[in-house]
Order: sequence, then structure tokens, then C-alpha cells
Amino acid sequence: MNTESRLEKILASGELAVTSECGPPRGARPEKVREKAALLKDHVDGINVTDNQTAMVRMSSFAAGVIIKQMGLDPIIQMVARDRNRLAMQSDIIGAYAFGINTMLCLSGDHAKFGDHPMAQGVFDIDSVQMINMVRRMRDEEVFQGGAKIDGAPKMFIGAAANPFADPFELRVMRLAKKVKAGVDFIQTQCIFNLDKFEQWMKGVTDRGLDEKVHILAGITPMKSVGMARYMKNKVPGMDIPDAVIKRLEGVSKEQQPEEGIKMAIESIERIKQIKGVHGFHIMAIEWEEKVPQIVEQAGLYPRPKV
Amino acid sequence: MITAEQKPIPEIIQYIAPYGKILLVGCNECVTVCAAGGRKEVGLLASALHLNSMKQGKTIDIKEITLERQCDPEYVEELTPYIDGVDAVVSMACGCGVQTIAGRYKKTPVFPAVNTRFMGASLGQGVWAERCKGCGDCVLGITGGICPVARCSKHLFNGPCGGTSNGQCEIDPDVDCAWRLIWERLKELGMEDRYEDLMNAKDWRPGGAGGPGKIIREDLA
Amino acid sequence: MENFEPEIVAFCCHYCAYTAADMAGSKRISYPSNVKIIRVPCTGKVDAIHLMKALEKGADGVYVAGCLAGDCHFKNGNVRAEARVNRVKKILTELGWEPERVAMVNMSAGMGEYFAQTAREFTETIRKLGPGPGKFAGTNDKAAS
Amino acid sequence: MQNNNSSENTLSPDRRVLVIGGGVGGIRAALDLAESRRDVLLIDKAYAIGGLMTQLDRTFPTNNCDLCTVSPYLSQGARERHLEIKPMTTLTRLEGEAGAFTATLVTEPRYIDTDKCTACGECAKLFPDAVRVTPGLDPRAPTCMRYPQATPFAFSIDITKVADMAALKKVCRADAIRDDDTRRESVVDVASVVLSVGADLFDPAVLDNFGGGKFDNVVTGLEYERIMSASGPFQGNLVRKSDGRRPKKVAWIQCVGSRGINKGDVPYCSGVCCMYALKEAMVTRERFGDDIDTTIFFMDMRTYGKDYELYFNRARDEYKIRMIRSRPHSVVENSATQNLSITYALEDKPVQETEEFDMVVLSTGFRVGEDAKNLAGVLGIDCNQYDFAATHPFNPVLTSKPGVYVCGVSESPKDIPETMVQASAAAAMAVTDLPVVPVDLQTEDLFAPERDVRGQDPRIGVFVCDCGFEIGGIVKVDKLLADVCANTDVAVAKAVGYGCSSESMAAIETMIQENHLNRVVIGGCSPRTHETKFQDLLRRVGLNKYLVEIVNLRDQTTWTHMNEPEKAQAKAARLLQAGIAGVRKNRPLIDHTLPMSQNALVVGGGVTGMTSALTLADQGIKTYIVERAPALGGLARSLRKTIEGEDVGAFVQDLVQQVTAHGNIQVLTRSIIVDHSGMPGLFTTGIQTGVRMNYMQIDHGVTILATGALAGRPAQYGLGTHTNIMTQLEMDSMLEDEADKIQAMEQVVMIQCVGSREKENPNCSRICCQAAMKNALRIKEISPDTQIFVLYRDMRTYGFQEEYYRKARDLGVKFIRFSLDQRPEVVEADGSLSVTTHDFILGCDIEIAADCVVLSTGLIADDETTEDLALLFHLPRTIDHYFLEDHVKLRPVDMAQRGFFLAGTAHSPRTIRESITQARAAAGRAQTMLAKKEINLGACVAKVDDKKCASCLICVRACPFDVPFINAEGVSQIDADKCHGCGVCAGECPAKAIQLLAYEDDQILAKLDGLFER
Repeated sequence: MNTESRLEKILASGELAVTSECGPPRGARPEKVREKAALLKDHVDGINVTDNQTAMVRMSSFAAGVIIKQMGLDPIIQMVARDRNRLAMQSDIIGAYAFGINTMLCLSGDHAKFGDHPMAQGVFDIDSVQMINMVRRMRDEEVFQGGAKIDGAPKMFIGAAANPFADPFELRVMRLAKKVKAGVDFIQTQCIFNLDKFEQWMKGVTDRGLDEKVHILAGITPMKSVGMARYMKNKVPGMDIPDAVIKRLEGVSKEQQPEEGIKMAIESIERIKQIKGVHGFHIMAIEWEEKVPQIVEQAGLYPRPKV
Repeated sequence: MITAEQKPIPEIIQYIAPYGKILLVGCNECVTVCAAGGRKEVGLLASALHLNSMKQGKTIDIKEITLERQCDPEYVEELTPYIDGVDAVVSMACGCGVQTIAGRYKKTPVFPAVNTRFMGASLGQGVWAERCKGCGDCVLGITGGICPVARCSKHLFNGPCGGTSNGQCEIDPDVDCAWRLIWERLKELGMEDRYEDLMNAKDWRPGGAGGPGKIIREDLA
Repeated sequence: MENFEPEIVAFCCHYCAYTAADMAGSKRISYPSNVKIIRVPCTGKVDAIHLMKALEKGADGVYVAGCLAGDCHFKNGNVRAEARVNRVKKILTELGWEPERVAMVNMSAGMGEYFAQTAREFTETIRKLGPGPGKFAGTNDKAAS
Repeated sequence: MQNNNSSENTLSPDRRVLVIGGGVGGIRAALDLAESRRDVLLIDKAYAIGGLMTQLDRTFPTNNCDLCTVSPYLSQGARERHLEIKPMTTLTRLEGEAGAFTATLVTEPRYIDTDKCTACGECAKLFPDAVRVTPGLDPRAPTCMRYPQATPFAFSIDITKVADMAALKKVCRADAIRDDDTRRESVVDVASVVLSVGADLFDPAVLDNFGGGKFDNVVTGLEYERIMSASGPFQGNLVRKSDGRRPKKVAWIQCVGSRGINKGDVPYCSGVCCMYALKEAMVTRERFGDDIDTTIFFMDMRTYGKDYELYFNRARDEYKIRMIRSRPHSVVENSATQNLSITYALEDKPVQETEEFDMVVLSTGFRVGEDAKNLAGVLGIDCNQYDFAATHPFNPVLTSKPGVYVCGVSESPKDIPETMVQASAAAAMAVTDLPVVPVDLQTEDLFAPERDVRGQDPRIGVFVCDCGFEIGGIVKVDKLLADVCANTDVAVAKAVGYGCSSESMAAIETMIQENHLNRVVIGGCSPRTHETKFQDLLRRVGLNKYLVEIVNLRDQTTWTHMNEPEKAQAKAARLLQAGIAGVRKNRPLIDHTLPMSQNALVVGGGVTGMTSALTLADQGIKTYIVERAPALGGLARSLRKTIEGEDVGAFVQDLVQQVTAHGNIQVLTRSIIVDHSGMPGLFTTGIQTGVRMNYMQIDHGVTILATGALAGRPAQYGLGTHTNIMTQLEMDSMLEDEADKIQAMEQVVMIQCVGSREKENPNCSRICCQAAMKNALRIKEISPDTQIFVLYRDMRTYGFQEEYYRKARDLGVKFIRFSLDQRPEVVEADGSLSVTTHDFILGCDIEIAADCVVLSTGLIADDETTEDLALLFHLPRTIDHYFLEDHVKLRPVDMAQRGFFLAGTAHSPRTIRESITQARAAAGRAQTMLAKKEINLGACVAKVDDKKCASCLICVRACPFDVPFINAEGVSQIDADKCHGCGVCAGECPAKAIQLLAYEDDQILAKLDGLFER
């Protein structure tokens, strides 16, 4: 055991882990963070706090993470390479850890072009793989990226994202291997709708024995409507939505679509549970956090084990 | 080569509004090649400025000259015979040229007529694309001859990110994913195994993070 | 501006438009005498600066007349010419002059009637726009003196 | 000239072609031969060549005076070396045989030494009779020059009219008058002879009913043209001879002396009179508008030439010329007013009408004159019953005597375009009697060494043509000249009349030399037609040919702004000023050349294509025939007999055999053209050939288009719905194969103009009237009792075809006219056919039972083929999809794109005989081009300034022909011999390092300056 992370403990116990997400508000409203986090309470092992998600300015993940931590819950703070250079990253990591935050996710970040500041200069001083490596060395070697010794090293349980669906597909396992090599502890995948392809990817992962070195949490997103499915298919980069998904949603009335979406998410979880190497689920109910408990329960992932 | 694009003419007009005698200076190097500030563009801009002043009911005196290279003081020296006779200089060279002129002729204002864009290569007639960021520490040798700094929208050294779709960059379907290209090229070269080499965090100093770059060749200087 | 008679320059390619203009002549088809032709081997020769200078020197409108699309004697000179005309339109727009003062037209050698029609239409367009840049030059001199 | 009477046919290279007759036909033939670098001797009995065309005011269908386009070529450049002109000369004896004739010539005394004569005109001026130029209107003056563009440019004296020779001689400062001049005889060796003496015009004085030669205000068509002509007796004022007033009402009477059976008439149709009457009426309306009423009395409107129907429609619909279908009975003069009353009958009115006119023009046709008849005797050739030279049915320019060829009206009545075609054909045939290998081909440098004008201040000469009325009648030339004198560097500014006449050209040359001019501006017509002419003028005086600017005052000013003379004046002044500003910047340039491919490509393997190919191949030219069909022969394979009764099948078979056996011909059947590149003289054409469509490429210097036309089959009058409704082509076959069916027919109805002369296909198909006559006569021959009805709009049996029309009428064939608004109707009831049509004479509809309805469907253009080829080759087409020749009259088989020639029904509908003529003409024209052996690329090429070049590659990428490259010096290089001269690179170069010579930026900007100088 490297860290105090609750997530690490769950995973170490061999139980399926469950994480979810909480997007911080676009304003100084701590109560909103609390509201969202409260919805997830008891049903998840960690709550991702996004970092200027889709390049829209929001409350910093560090600050929101602190709020959640203060609620006695377990935040997983996200950090994107887009907005900070290595100095800012490291100081924030130390700061977060000082508040008891012990789990984080290293990401490249969506390009600024998609957000509300498309004119912004993307920093990209280091990339997500280099960030993983940096955080690992801060923890294990207790040195800053520049080489200096850290007095009071932050012991972070290090996560990263993986998109099994982006192309070139053949690189997707290899890139995971690079992250593993850099020192990643757990992976949250992109939302999975194309289960066949996910299985294919997982096979690549297990063939290389990567599942022995990293915990894969499968990304699950319930579709709220057929419109959302179409939007994700056509507009969100790196998303793989099979036509069958859209067809199935089209097959029910508009009122029934949310329920159908949840049903599909649960079915996915059931199927993914069978896949070798999957150690948990990351449930991203985008602006629909209230449905997470229902999904967790109906998917047989409740109650969460105590560690 | 350095690429540039002409500034919107109204902006140029605004710069020179107070002046009656203008020295309009082109450059026969990069900006000629990228058709932004060569002899031809000098002529066109001069003509445009004349048309503008006609509209204002004013006259403007424009002397057109195109130097071999505006970023060399010796060439810039060729402006000396004209400089006292003009109120302002408009340069159609890249920022290097503009600054060379500004550095040489302290009393005459010099205005840029082009926006210097990037170091690019020509993809065909009238098309230029960014190919180099001048990062000062070239990695092309290990990335299959395709630069992740200049051509990946996120400068990823360990790409591709998860946004690639159909082999194109998430920011624009017309932009190739640099890492897809790197990967294809590595495969062609039989160097796939190099892909999993971790590329360490970059030292940005030679590329400008270390302050304004300067090269001194002691054997020549 | 009453009785404004626009001055118009037409750059005509030897193979099509110039021949069409001759054809209009031999058929005695009249068009406004405002239009004055400068012959070029191909409209691909017509540089943007020629159009600009024509306006600067006093033309109220300038057009380039080349072969029909796909029929250029030199393959694509007419396409190049059109691109340059568009460039000049853009410059004129930036300057606050009417882009309609320059135009590209295409015709075959046999289209004498169309040549005349184009000349008439363009002249009317420019007549409506009023005097071009060059006409202001005269007033400037007075203002300056 | 050696007097070599050797009897063996040795085809000595010393021998040349004798062309007799210096009209347009003779000139064309002589020029074609000279251009092909064959020696030619052109003789004419007149004191200057030019023939009839020189007397015309303007010619149809362009309504230009295109004379100026022809005549100056006679003295142009390299041709002079091969062309000798002997005016006032006749042939008196011809001995020997084809390839080795000995001709005896007699030259009459001119009494003027042409070498000394400066054509100052003093002699003519001092004789009050003045210069006589109008045949038939003025008495002969003793000193005479026929027309302002005369070649040779010299006067001649009629010695019988000179009273005081001493006084006349004294007048001449050049001492050129030689009263001791005598007639001289000479003997020359010639390989072949081209007869082109034309014919006389009928003198209507022999008829007593029209007042020709009797009443002052009755004139012939030619006299009317002289009156209208700027060079005519009234300087172009249209006035009546009786009182000098302008007529208000003019009538034309057609077929005067032609198509008649009365005393003095000839039965044939003269072929040209309908068109020239339309032209004269149109020019009259053009110049005088509604001030003059014009009326044409005609029997059939015979506008059968290419696009002539459109011309007729314009005359009627736009020019509002009144057309009366009637042959007037008589013309009577009112003795008080000298006005003329015409009495005529209309077909639908029982009583005759009488109407008064101010002037009557008699459209008189051609008659073979006594001189021509005698000449035929001297030549020993057979003539037809009307004394025109008889020719071989399938070799229409060959007379009965091998080695003697005929063209123009000497062969049959015809117009200028047809004459030009025949002349080129005769020239091509005349060459076959000469040795195959053309003689010397060294560069022919005939011009004075060039003066170096670099560094000199411009001394500009501005010469403005008045072009008769065409320019001088609209703008004030004096004023223009006064205006240009404001330029200090304009040293001379002069009006030069017809600037392209020999006289004016000589005067300009003198002025250039005397004033040490180094730049010249010509204000005249289009540089497209006249630039070369004036460039040659400069070369003759030792100036680089690029130091001249042609300002197009005619085509683009006076013609287009004729109703706004003040504006035309202003524009002309501006254009001249632009020319002056431009010429200042002109620099001496050198033309570039490339060797020419000596192969020919013939597209289309019908009779036309095969004939062209054989003509070329016989001259040692490697010729490819590309034919889309699996076999040669084309449309002629579905034709059985000509109107003359010749067997078409046998002829075609023989032709195919000759072509396939010929060593210089490669036949590619089942072949289509798929790509094309190169330049005139060096083309490369890609072909897919054979069943497998293999790809191959052919290099060739010239291309002849002989793709033919399609037999029309419009869905009209029930065609295709009933076996007894057929086309003339089907009837032609039936006549050969199923005579018994014909015999069973009691009544046959033929309907003319089916699918022709209609809105969708406005032109006349030309061949259908003769086809109908041919088949009608054959039906009558097989089955004399069969009744034949021909429903027609105008019977267009032009020339000698008229005879068949007459014969059909004699045999009882009924001709019933119809009009488009009352077309015949073919009705089928219970399997039997009947035709209902309106009879104008009876004034009611009649119904004719028909065993067979034969539709004269004519030809339609092969739209698909001509469209494909037009795209590939960049060739223009007419609106009805035939290929469009470069100049309807002057270059009828040349295409606008150099190196392309056109023949047969791809040009317009025509008979086999006419197609053969055109095929030979096209081959002849192609030879004139190939004879040049090298391609002159001109000097208009792109030039790179190495110092400015930024090696940016923009030119390399922009060039449509991939010519520029970055050379070892690291700068762009554009090879002059590859550059096509479009200037795209110059227009794109961002460093302004490329200039297109002759169109440099400073030249263009200077022209702009000139336009806007105030």
C-alpha cells in the first residue's frame, strides 16, 4: 500500500471499485459542490472533481476537492496539462495533499478551442504521461520534477484516463502501457458504449498483463435521451456510440428514454463485470448525479465495502 | 521558412494616418516566398493605400522598395538614402525585419504590415502549414520525422490523446493527428518499439523559455 | 455627379474576349463607348496590380474578360484571373470601396452579343456606383493647393 | 527562263505552277502554293490582280470589305520568293503534259515602268477624266488604277486614249512612262496549271423588259456596290445617276438572266445573287436606316450556305427588308421623275400589281466570257454546255486534261467561300504534279537588317486608316491626328486611307525612313487580322516587328459606336493615346522557333477524311486516320447514287482500298481520341483504339477534322410510324434494290426541309433539294406514270442543279409550295397515306393520296462528337453544333486554333463532291503549314530576372505547362522554346521577377496611363 487512498484500499481488497464525478460550479458557490457530493455519498469510493472540464472555467478542482474532503468524502482531483505548468501543478499537488487529498487523476485536458476561452494559450508544459511520472516521483522518490528533494512528499494514488475507442486503435493498449510505465495506479476509461470494442481492448490489456499492474475502472455513462446519444456520437471527439444504442433509444418514447438509458448503463455494467481485468466502474452521469445511487444499487454494487 | 500574412488594411491605414510620406519596404526572402511581403505585395499595398487616400481626399507619397533581406543590417542600410525623406516606414517583412529597421533608424517610426505567423513548409501553391516551433531541442529523430511540438495541438510528447477521431485532431477534422502520423511513420520505418519509450518532460529553455534566444558562433563572430 | 460617364477598362484575352469584342464590332452590335479594351494574351497575365493601378489612374471600374470555364487557351489562366479579381475585391472591401468595381466575366470567341451585353451591364453597374477612386484624385489636388 | 522542251516527264524542280487569273480564287491558290514553298507564276490579263472581289463594297455574310485582309498578303514576307505576278498577261499556248507543260505567255505593254513608278498619281490627276475605278459607270480613263489596294501598285495607260504622249510623259517626274513599251512573248516550263479566270457578269442590256443599260436608275448589283463603295465614283454616297439624289425606295430583281428560258437567259442558277442582294439591302438599311425602303423580288430564296439562312432571317426580321415572291414582268421608267414602275404578280392574287421605285437593282449572274472560252481552247480542256470547265465527278477540280485544274467560277457559279475552298483544293492538286520533296527550305531572311533602336528616344509615327467609311465615316481622323501631335515624341501623324493597301503601306514605309521613326502606332482595325501585316512592314524598313502597336479603331470603336460619333471620337483618341504610351515602352524582341512535326492526324474516316489523308500521304506526309466506327466510309456508305448518276459505292470502295494500301497512312478504326496536348505544329494526341481500347499516342503537326454529320431523322410527318414514310436516303436505296415497289406506286409525295430551316435547326441542309430531284428523276425513269408531288418552301437547286429541277418539271413532277405556318399534314387511314397541304395558287387546302411519302431530312450536326472534340481540342462550334471555321470567307477550312483544319459535313451540310473539294482544300492548307517546317513561337515568352527571383517555386507550380524550373543557379528558368506565353507566372510571381515579353507590366501600365491622361 503506497497511499492512504480509500480507492487504493478498495482495489487492493479485490472488490469492484466505484467512482463517480462532480463538476465544480462556474462560480464561488461551495454549496453546489456539497449538494452534488452529497448525492454520491455512500454509493461511491471516490468522487472525481473535474478541472476546467471541456475548457470551461470552473471552480478549481483543488478547492472543490477540499470542500468534498471536508464533508468526509473522498475526492479524486483531476489535473489537466492544459492550464498549468509544472511549477503550478506541483504546488497544487502539495497543497491538495496538505488538505488530505490523496487521490488524483492526470490528464492532458480538452483543447481550449472547445471552451469559453478559445483564445487562451494552452500551457502543455508537460503531458499527462509526464505528469504521472512527475507525481509518482514526488511520492516514491520524494523529489520535485526539477530534481530537488521534497520536504513532506505528497503521497498520491495516481490515476489517469484511457480512451479505448480513439484511433489508431492499435496504439490504445500501448499508450496505456506507457502510462503504466510512467507509474499510473488506476485508469478510468472513456464512456463505454461499444462493448465489443472495449472487450477487444481489454483483451489487449490482459494479454500484455497490464491488468496486473494497473486497475482499470470502466467508464459508464447513462444516456438521458436519444438527442444526447446523437450529440455524443457526432460532436464529442473520441466517442464511439454504435448505431444500435441510438436505435434502442429511438425505440422508446421520449419520456421513457431516461429510464431506458439507465437500464442500458446497468446492463453494460453487468456485462463488463464479466470481463477479465476490470476492477471497477467510473460512473459519469453528466449533470445527472442524482441517478448515480440508483445505478450503483441496481447494478449490484451496493452497499460499498468498508475499508 | 517564416510565414506571414498581410494585416487587415484598415489597421495599416490607422498606423500611417498621421503621415504623408511613407517608405514601404518589402523583403525578398521568406515573405516573398509566402506571398505576403514581396515586391508584388508592396506594389499592391502601395496601390491600396493610394486608393484609400483618394477616398480621404488626401494625397500620400509612397516610396516602394524591396530589400534582399530585411533581417540583415547591411541590406537595411540601403534604406538610408530615403529615410530622411519619409515620415514613416511600413515594413512588409516578418517581425525580425521590422525590428532590424527600427533598430537602425531610431527617429523614424516603423510599422508592420504583416503578421508573422509561424515557421512553415509549403504544401502546394498558396498553402503553408506550421512545421516547427523552434523549440530548440529537436525530437524529430525519435518521432519519425514528425514534430509533436509543432503539429500536436497539445504538444504532447506521449500522444495521442483520446480525442483523435478518424485519424484527425480533435480540434479540427482538417488537422492531421500528429501522433497518428508519427505512429504510421514509425511503423513504416520498422521502429514501432520506440513508441513506448517514455519521453521525458521537456527542457523548454532553448526554445525561448530561457529568455530571448541568441546564437553566437564563436568561430564566426 | 449628374451626367457621370464612367471610365471602364476591360482586360480581354486575345483568344476569347478580344475576339468576341471584334465579333461584336463586325456584327455592329453597339455597347457603351465607356469600355476601353486592353488586350492580353491570356487573362492569367492580368495581375492584381493592373486592376488596382487602373482604378488608381482613373478607371471607375475594371473587368477582366476571359474564356469560358474549362476553355482557356492556356488551360487555367481564366481561373487564376478570377482568383486575382477576388483578391482585389477583398482589398477594395477593406478600403471601403465597392468590390463591384472589379469583375471577372467569361465568354467564348463567338459571343459578340454577350460581350456587348456584359459591357452594357458593367457600365450600368459602375454608373450606379458613381465615380471611382481616381476621380477623387482631382479634387485632392485642389484641396491641397 | 530556259527553253527546255524535253519530252520526258522529269518533274524538274525548276518547274512551277501556273495560276491563270488573279481574282480571289487565283490569289488563294497562288498563296497556298507559295506558302507551301512551291514556285508559282500568277498571271492576269488585267493591269492589277484582284478580280471581281475588289469591286465589291462589302461581302456577305460578314458585311465587311474583307479585301484588305487578302490583298496585302500578296506582298508578304517569304511568299514573295516563290510567287511571281505577271499582270496584263495571257496564255497563248500550252504544250506537253502534266508535270511538264510548256506555256507560252504574252504580256501586253503597260507603258509604265513599274520599277520607276511611285504611284504618285500626278499623271492621273492631270488628266481631267481622273482615275477610273468603276466598271460600267464611267468611261475608261487613259490612266487607270483599279482600286486602292491594287497589286502591283502601278498605273497603266490605255495607249489608244492618249492624245498627247509628250505632255503625259512630261507630267511624270519619275520618268516612268514608256511610250515605246511593246507586247512581249515568253515561254515558261510549268508542271501544272490552275485555271481561275472566273466569269463575266451578265449584261442586262440584252434583255428588253428590265431597262438595264437603258434607264439611269436601273443598275446591276455590281454597279450598286460601286456606288455604295467608299472607293467608288460617288465616294460612297448612295445617289441616283439621273439626278444625284438619294433614293428612298430601292428594289432588287433576282435571277436577271439566270434560271430563264427566254432570249438572253441561261437556265442555271448563278448561286450568289440571293445572298448579294440581301447583303446590298442590309448594308443599305444599315447605313440609311428607315430613310430607304428596300424590297427584293425573288422566285426562290437560295440561302443554302453555312449560316446563310440566319442571314436571310436577319435581313427579313431585323432589317425589315420586304421580300416579295414574284418574278416581275417589266420595269418602266417615268420620263418625268426617272422613277421606275415594276409590274408583278403575286401567287395568290389574280391581278398584277404595279409599284414605283426610285432605283432598281438587277441581280445579274455569271456568264462565261469570250476570253475564258478561248482560254479553254488554248488549254485544251472540255467545257460543259454553258462553257464552264467540265470536271471529274469525284475529283471536282480536275479538268478533262491531266495537270490542268480549275477553281472558282470558272468551274461553276459560286460565292467567295466556295471559291476559296476550291482554290485551296486546286492548289493542293497542282502540287501533285511537282516533285514530292519540296525544294530548299533554308531560312528565308528577306528583310533588311534591323536597326538598333536601344537607347534612342522614341520617335513615333502615328498612322490612322480611315478604312473608307468604316473609320473615317464615323470619326474625324484629322482631329485624332491633331490630338496625338500633343505628344512631343510623335514625329509624324498621318492619315493613310486604307492603311493596309499597298499604296499606304509603301507610304508608311517611306515616312518611317524619312523621319527616322523608331516606333509606330497604326490606328486601324483589329490586331488579330492586321498585326502581322504591319509587323512585316516594320521588318521591311529594318525595324524590329515588336515596335508597332495596332490600335483597334474599327472593330472596337467605329463599328460599335457608329451611332455616337462624338463618343466614338473621344474613345478613339483615348485608345490612340494608349497605343502611343504603350509603344514608347515596346522593346525589340526576338522570335523563338521549334521544329515542326511532319505528321498529320485526320479525325474521321469518311470520304472527306480519306480524301484529305490521301492528298497528304501522297506528299510524303505520314497521316493517321482515326475513325470511331469499325470500318472506313462514313455516311457515304449508305448513299448509292449521286445526282449525276455516279455509283457512290464503287467510289467509296476504291477510296478505302487506296487508303488502306497507302504506305504513309495508318488507319485506326474503332478508335476514339481521349486526350490532347501540345501546340500547333507539335501536337500529341492520345487515342484508345481497337476492341480492347488500347491506348496510344500520336505526334502530329496538323489535325484535319472530318468527323462528318448525321443523317437527320426528326419525328415529323409520321417518320418511323409507317413503312411507306421514308427519308430520301431510304428512297435512294429502294430505287437501287426494289424497283418493282417503285413501279407499283401511283403517287409519291416528297416533303422538303424536314427538320431544317426550323426553330430547332434554323439552317438549310443544302443537299435535300438536289436529293429530291435526283430521286424524283429516278422514279420517273423507272416508272414514268408515277405521279410525284414535291412540297417545298424554296427550291434550292443552286448552280447547275437547276437543270435537274427544270427536267423534273418537264417530266410532270408537281411542285407545291408550303410555308411553316401552314405545313403539310401526313394522315394515315386504314393503312393508306394521304398528305394535305395548302395550295397558295389555288388558295385552298388539297389532299393528295400517297403510296409513299419521302421526307427530305437533310443533315444534322453530330453534336456529341463535335462537343467532345471541341472540348479536347479547344475549338469553337456554331450554335447548331457544327465546327466553326476561323473566317467564313477568307479562311473557310482553317480553324481559329492554328494547326486545325476542317472539311466535309463537320463544317456544314454539303454533297460528296463538295466534301471532296473541301477535303483537298483542308489537306492543302495543312501542307502550307507543314511546309514551314518550324514553329514560330513568337517573342511573347516569360523572362525571369535572376536578381529578383526568390526561387519561391510559385511560377513552377502556377505554370499550366510545367515549364519553369529552378536551375543550377538556384533561380527560376523558363525556356523560351517551351513557354506558351500565357503570362500566368508573371501574374503570380511575388517577387515581380517575371515579365511576359511584349506584355510587360510597364507596357500595360503605360497603356493605362495613356487611357487616362488628361
